[in-house]
Amino acid sequence: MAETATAAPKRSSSWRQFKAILRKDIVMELRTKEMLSSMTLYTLLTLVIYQIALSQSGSGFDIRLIAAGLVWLAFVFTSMLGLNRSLVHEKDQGCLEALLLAPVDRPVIFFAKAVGNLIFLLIVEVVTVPIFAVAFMSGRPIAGPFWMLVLSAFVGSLGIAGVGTFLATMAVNARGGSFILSVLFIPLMYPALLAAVAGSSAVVLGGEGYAATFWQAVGMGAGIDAIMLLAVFALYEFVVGA
Amino acid sequence: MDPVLKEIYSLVLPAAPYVLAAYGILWIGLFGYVTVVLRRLGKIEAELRIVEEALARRA
Amino acid sequence: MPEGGSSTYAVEIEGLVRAFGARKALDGVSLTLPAGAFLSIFGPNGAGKTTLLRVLTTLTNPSKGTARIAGLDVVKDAVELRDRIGLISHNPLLYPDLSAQENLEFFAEMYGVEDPAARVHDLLTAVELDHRRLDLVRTFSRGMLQRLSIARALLHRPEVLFLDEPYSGLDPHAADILDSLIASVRAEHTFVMVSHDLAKGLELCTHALILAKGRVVLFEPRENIDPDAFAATYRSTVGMGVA
Amino acid sequence: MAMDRNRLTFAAVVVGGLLTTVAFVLAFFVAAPVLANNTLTAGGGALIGGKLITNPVLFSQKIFFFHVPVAITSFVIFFFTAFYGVRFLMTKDKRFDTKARIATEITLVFVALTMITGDIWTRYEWGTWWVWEPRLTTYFIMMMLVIVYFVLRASIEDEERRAVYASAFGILAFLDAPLSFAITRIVPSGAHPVVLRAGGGLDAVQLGGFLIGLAGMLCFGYAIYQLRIREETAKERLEVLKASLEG
Repeated sequence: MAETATAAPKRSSSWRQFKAILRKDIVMELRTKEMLSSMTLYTLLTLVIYQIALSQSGSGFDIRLIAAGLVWLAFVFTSMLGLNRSLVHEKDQGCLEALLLAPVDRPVIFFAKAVGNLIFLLIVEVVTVPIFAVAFMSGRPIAGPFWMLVLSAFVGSLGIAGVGTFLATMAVNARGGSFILSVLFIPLMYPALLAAVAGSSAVVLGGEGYAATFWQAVGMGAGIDAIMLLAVFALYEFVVGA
Repeated sequence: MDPVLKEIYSLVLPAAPYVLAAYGILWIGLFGYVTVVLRRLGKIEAELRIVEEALARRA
Repeated sequence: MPEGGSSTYAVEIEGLVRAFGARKALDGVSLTLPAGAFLSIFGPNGAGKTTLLRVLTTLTNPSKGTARIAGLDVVKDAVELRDRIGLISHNPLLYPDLSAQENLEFFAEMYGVEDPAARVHDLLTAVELDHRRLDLVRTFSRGMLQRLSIARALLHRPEVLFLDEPYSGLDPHAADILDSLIASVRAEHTFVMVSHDLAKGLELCTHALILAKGRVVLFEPRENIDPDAFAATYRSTVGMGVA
Repeated sequence: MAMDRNRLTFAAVVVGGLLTTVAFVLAFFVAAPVLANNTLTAGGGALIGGKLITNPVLFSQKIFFFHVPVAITSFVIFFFTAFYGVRFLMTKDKRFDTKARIATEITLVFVALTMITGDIWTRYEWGTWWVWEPRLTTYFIMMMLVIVYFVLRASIEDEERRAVYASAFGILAFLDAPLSFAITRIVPSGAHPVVLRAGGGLDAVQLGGFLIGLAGMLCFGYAIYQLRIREETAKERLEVLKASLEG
């Protein structure tokens, strides 16, 4: 065995491979702007839908009650669009196969794709939240500190990116890819999304003991992320090779 | 009617149809499913015997 | 593992079975191929050619039996083995939105190629794509894609090259270029090619294999093969579907 | 071996039928239709059938004797979806995938029965067909996961890939169900009232009836599972034989 190791060409380290895949995804995205532009546009359209939905609610309606939920809803639908695309272009000319042929540990592929998706998702969130605030929250400030909002957004997005990357890997090989992705994604992400909305909502609404509710929700969300990410991490090797 | 008895039975009578309906649906559902499975099973096993006989004749 | 990576056999397959439920894609394939040989695999659709190739390239695990490539087991030593093999498929396996150079640099990084810039440059020159290296792969013709995909497969200097119907979809000119490219690297690698093209496959090979229903129908060195008899055997298997 | 399995299935049907009948008799004719911690507002009590009843009679509570066993059985069978999913991924043996698929199918039957019986009770007790109450919400999510399992299967062509994906999803779904349960309990879900009436306080007969009902329902679950396995095995064998007849 030792003889083999010395005779073999020097293998690339996992860290280098991780960076290479991530860099490749970012370069391709910056070049085509396929995901970012379609995701941002989709979010904006969702906001238009919200306007329609809320158009009869009257001036007395306090949007803050449902603001966090609305924003998360926009993220969920947008992220599915992006997740699907990120795997579709791996599949395009059999590139996923080429990746699997390379001496790379499967979890490295998973982490690189998931981190890439997380980055794109966060960018879309950074674009969406101010627009939502300007369009719907006119003059009503959020109750808690801003960093709390950022934290809950991050915890939620982490779960979406991780589980979503896993499910997109399956959906890309299924008939009706994006439909399958959303159908798998929403029930599976229910607990994580509920935690994310509860956390963000607590910050937006404030009120007595909101910090306790926030930490409880964010703690739950982080716990769920940990369990689900561990599970998809363990299962990824089977799914990506099938 | 005695007020005590009235209170006792007030919670029985309106609930009865709902509870009985639930119970009935449960049993119909379970037995229906088992019956369907048994019938399908019978059909497949009959077909299996035919094919096995055909194979035996050929061999 | 006494012979390590320097086995005299490039491919050793012993009782290989690949099954799911009652359906067997490979049903007890055994053969050995010396290093430096060129194996052509023929067989009707559903004969198990693709499955065999997937098992040998570590993309699928066998259900039973063993396969060793360059002395490395396809299951136990999969990760090391991937360093020693390359695949040229009818699918280019390239990213359309990256340039030719970026594609090769990316895969060089994945394989940990030493001095990647020089290696990529050499290969691009060898496949005559140096002048197009900054163009997106999306804009390439079928023949250019195939040349670039050969460069990608050769990046890490694999010992065994697998070819999955490399000629399908190529026009005669592109096929000629592919021929000369294969000829130019022929001496350095062992080749395993899946093909539908009987004449081409026989012309290139040192060994020929016919698969049908996941079993070996014929495995002979080229010099023992009479082309007409071979063609007849091949035709007799056509129409034999999966077991 | 196969004979033993068939006899066991038959026994499970008989025992299941017997136990659920006993549970039915206990629930409707023996067990007191009362809960210990509820008292009459009118005070005192009344003699009914020679017994002094001092608590309000809750007939709707009878649902507890069959609704809850069905629900628990659905969870128990769902466990086997994940269990056989893991077994399949470890061995890649098609039989385990078949077992996981059948377990999920029977989970769906029991989930549907739980939903229907529960809903009828909800309609009476809470006056509405549906409330987004934690337990209902969670169970709804579980039902969605079970349905989606089959949607996923139906959308994949390649047999082995279908089995791998379904196993992976089955495992994730089984992990997810308790998470949903925990989250709806811990994170307060808005302003709707807590509607659950009368909690615990079961006496020995009530508890006994419930446990017997549960045992009976589990026997049924097992029997149905074995019947379906037998059907699938026969179907697969039939296909193989037919292929060998034609080939």
